[in-house]
Parts: sequence; structure tokens; C-alpha cells
Amino acid sequence: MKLVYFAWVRERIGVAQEEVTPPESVTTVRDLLEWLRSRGEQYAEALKFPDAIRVAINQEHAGHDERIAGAREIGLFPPMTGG
Amino acid sequence: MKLVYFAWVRERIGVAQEEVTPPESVTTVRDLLEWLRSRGEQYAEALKFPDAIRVAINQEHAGHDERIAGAREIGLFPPMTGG
Amino acid sequence: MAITADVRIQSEPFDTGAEIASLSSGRRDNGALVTFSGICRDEAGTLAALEIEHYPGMAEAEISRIAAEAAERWPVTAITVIHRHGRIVTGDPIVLVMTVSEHRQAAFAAAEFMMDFLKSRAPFWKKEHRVDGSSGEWVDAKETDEKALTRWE
Amino acid sequence: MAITADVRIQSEPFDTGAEIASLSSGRRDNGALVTFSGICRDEAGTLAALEIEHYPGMAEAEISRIAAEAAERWPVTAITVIHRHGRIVTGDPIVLVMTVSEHRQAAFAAAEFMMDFLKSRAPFWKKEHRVDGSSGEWVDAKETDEKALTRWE
Repeated sequence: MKLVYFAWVRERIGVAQEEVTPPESVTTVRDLLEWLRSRGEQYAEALKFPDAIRVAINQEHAGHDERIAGAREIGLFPPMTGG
Repeated sequence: MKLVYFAWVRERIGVAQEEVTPPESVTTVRDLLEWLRSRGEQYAEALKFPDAIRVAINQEHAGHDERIAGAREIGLFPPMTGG
Repeated sequence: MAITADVRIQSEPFDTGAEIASLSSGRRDNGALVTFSGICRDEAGTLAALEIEHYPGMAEAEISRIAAEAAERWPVTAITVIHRHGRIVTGDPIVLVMTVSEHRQAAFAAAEFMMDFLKSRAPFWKKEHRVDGSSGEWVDAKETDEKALTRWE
Repeated sequence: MAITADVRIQSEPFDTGAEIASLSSGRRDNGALVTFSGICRDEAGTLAALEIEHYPGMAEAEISRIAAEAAERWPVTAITVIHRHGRIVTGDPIVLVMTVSEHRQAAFAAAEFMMDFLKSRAPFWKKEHRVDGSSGEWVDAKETDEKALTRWE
């Protein structure tokens, strides 16, 4: 699946997007954040306060309990400051 | 004092403004409306529902209980439809 | 706040874009600008125009009082009100209320407050000119407009 | 109502007057047009510009969803939203929300509703560029903006 990062999540992880294949045990958004944190220093730093991370699955807002099965694109980003 | 009329009050009375000198017994707006109604057919018709008449003394909204002593200009008109 | 509203009573049309530009240019401290434009409706095709009568002098004074009250209640930095009189054909604008503030809530609330009070307190009266050529009735004040004021008490 | 909002995400400035004209021309059934312009504040002279990042695709989709929800709740006949991205200097407009309705309350409410949701739900992020030349912080989301949503529940 494709992961896309924005704002300080993007800056801290160091890439704007990447293709990943999480293990089968990763079923929810929360699992995904946990798994990403294990991937290295930048990920651990960017995602150290998971509650501060907002998530979109296929470009729609999603909660941390939501299942990621079938997601083509998951966006991870800080709280939005639109308008 | 000068009386000015607007909208259907003006149309029914038949003049846009006039100078009047009410008797001394006329002290409030309510008295003035009563006195005007006695001045002729058109006045009686224009002011037959006094509660429907809005009043301004010296170009400020005034209630029917307000005293008219010292008024230079009194406006009589229907409920407003501004905006 | 001690601001003076720009209040204009005129028969000519106005240019909302130009009014916005003149209020926002040169200001860098305002985050929010709200405009309300009231437009002459055709009432399902029956109305050709409105003839708007006003009380000269009092119209300016009363709208200025309403604007001053809005500026007391909310931290607005500028207010413009333009209200037209005379014959206005359907589709044309009748009134413009514009508010500027640092924050959106104040700009919205001040504009809504002023429109509610303009409806029932600004000395204007509308007479209908119908499409069939007849000169229609004076538009009745709406009870809902009078009731709208109670939410600001 | 089944209206389709005109949603545009762009780096170019927009002309509010032209947008108003294009929505109001040829329509005679609409009594009320509300605009909200969000302008880049200079934060007491410390800010030179904002760099606005957005989530392409999702930004349009999410704003369209917010507009559809507004059109479900209030009888609006047209909605336009323009949200800019990229570098925006202080004093320049960031966002325009425009609503048209037969009645003023619907136009006001729909515009306020959309602005409240744009603040916390539209995928945009603002980074500060300070007057002293330093690239500042990402603007924090305000708790008050999140709380503002509860009044629409």
C-alpha cells in the first residue's frame, strides 16, 4: 500500500511517500502506526505521540481503530489547520 | 412640530409631511395618534390600527408611551422592511 | 471598540468586490472578512422590481446606531453598510453588510446581528412592482424578522 | 438539496468580486449571498508569509464532502469554496467560502458551518515564514477550532 506523509510528519520521516507491505498481523491504523515506529529512528520520532497523528484511508478521514484491509493509500499527518 | 409620513401611512394621509400644533393635552405619542385620527377621514383610515404604527422622535425610534415635549420632528410609518 | 462604520444610503448600485478590496488593502492584522449581500428576489417570477422608500437622515442614523452596537458586542475592526433606495429590479443587490475582524466568529456574528436589526429597525419600506404591470402592495414586515431579534437579547 | 459545490484548490489568488458576480448573475430567486474571506494575518508584525501544504485529491474531496453536508442541512442554492496553497504573504486571502440562498439565515449558517469544518477537517497545514528571515514553526491546530465543531452536532 502507498503511504503519504504531510507537514511535520513528512519532514520528520524524511520522505513524502513510500510503498510498504506490512505483515499480516497489522490490521488496524493503530497497528500500522506501531509497526511504522519500529522501522527506524525517524519513524519513532515522527510518530512518538500517536494520538497527535491524523489518518486518512483512501483520502477519507479514519479513526485509529479502523481496519486497513484493502487500503490503496493511507495518509498520515498532524492535526489540520485549514481555512 | 413637523410630522413626516412614510409608505402606506403617507399614501393614506395624502401628504409626505406637515407642520402641526397639537393642543397642550397631547403629551405622548399615543395622544398624538389619537388627536391625528380626529383630524379627518384620511387620518382616521391611516391610523385606525395604532399598534401597527411605528414612531420616531427626532429620527430615533420611540414607543407609544414616550412624551413628545420638545420634539422637532416626529415620523409615523408602518413596520419597517429594511435589508 | 471605537470604530466608525462606513454607512451609505444611495440609489446607485454598488460594487461588492471594490468594497472588499478597499477594506482589506493595506491591512495585515485582519483574518476574517464577511459580506452579506441582500438581493431583490423575483418571488417565483411574479415580481419585476421593488420601489424602496426610506426616511432620509434617520436611515443613516439608525444604521449607524446598529453598527455601533455590533462594534460594542464583537471585536470588529471595520464595518461597511450600503443600503439602496429607489427602484431596484429583481436580481439586483439591495444591501451590503461587510464586517472585518481578527477572528471569524466575530465577523460572522456582527454581520448577522446587523442584518437582523436592519430588517426590522432600519426605516426602509418596499413596494412591489409586479411583472403584470400592476403596482402591487407594500411588503409586509415578517413576524419571523421581529422574532429573529430576540436571540440577541 | 442536490447542488454541486464549486470547489477549487489553487495557488493563484482569487477575485472575490468576480466570484460574487458569477454566482449572482442570471439568478433572480436568491435573496441572500454570504462570503467569508480568510486572510493571512501578520501576527503583530512578526509573520511575513505562510507556506500552505495540502493533500492533493483529498483536499478537494474533503471540502466537497463538507459542502455537501452543508447543503443537506440548509436550503442553499449554490456554494463556492476556493482554498489556496503554496506561499501566501500577509494581507493576502487564503480561503473564500460563498453561499447563496433564498434566506439569510441559511446562507449565514452554511458559510459558518463550512468554515468551522475547513479549519479542522480540510487537509491543509500552515508553516510560518517569519519577518526576521527564519523559517518558523508549523502552525498548531487550535483546540478552540476543534471545539467549534461541537455546536453543529
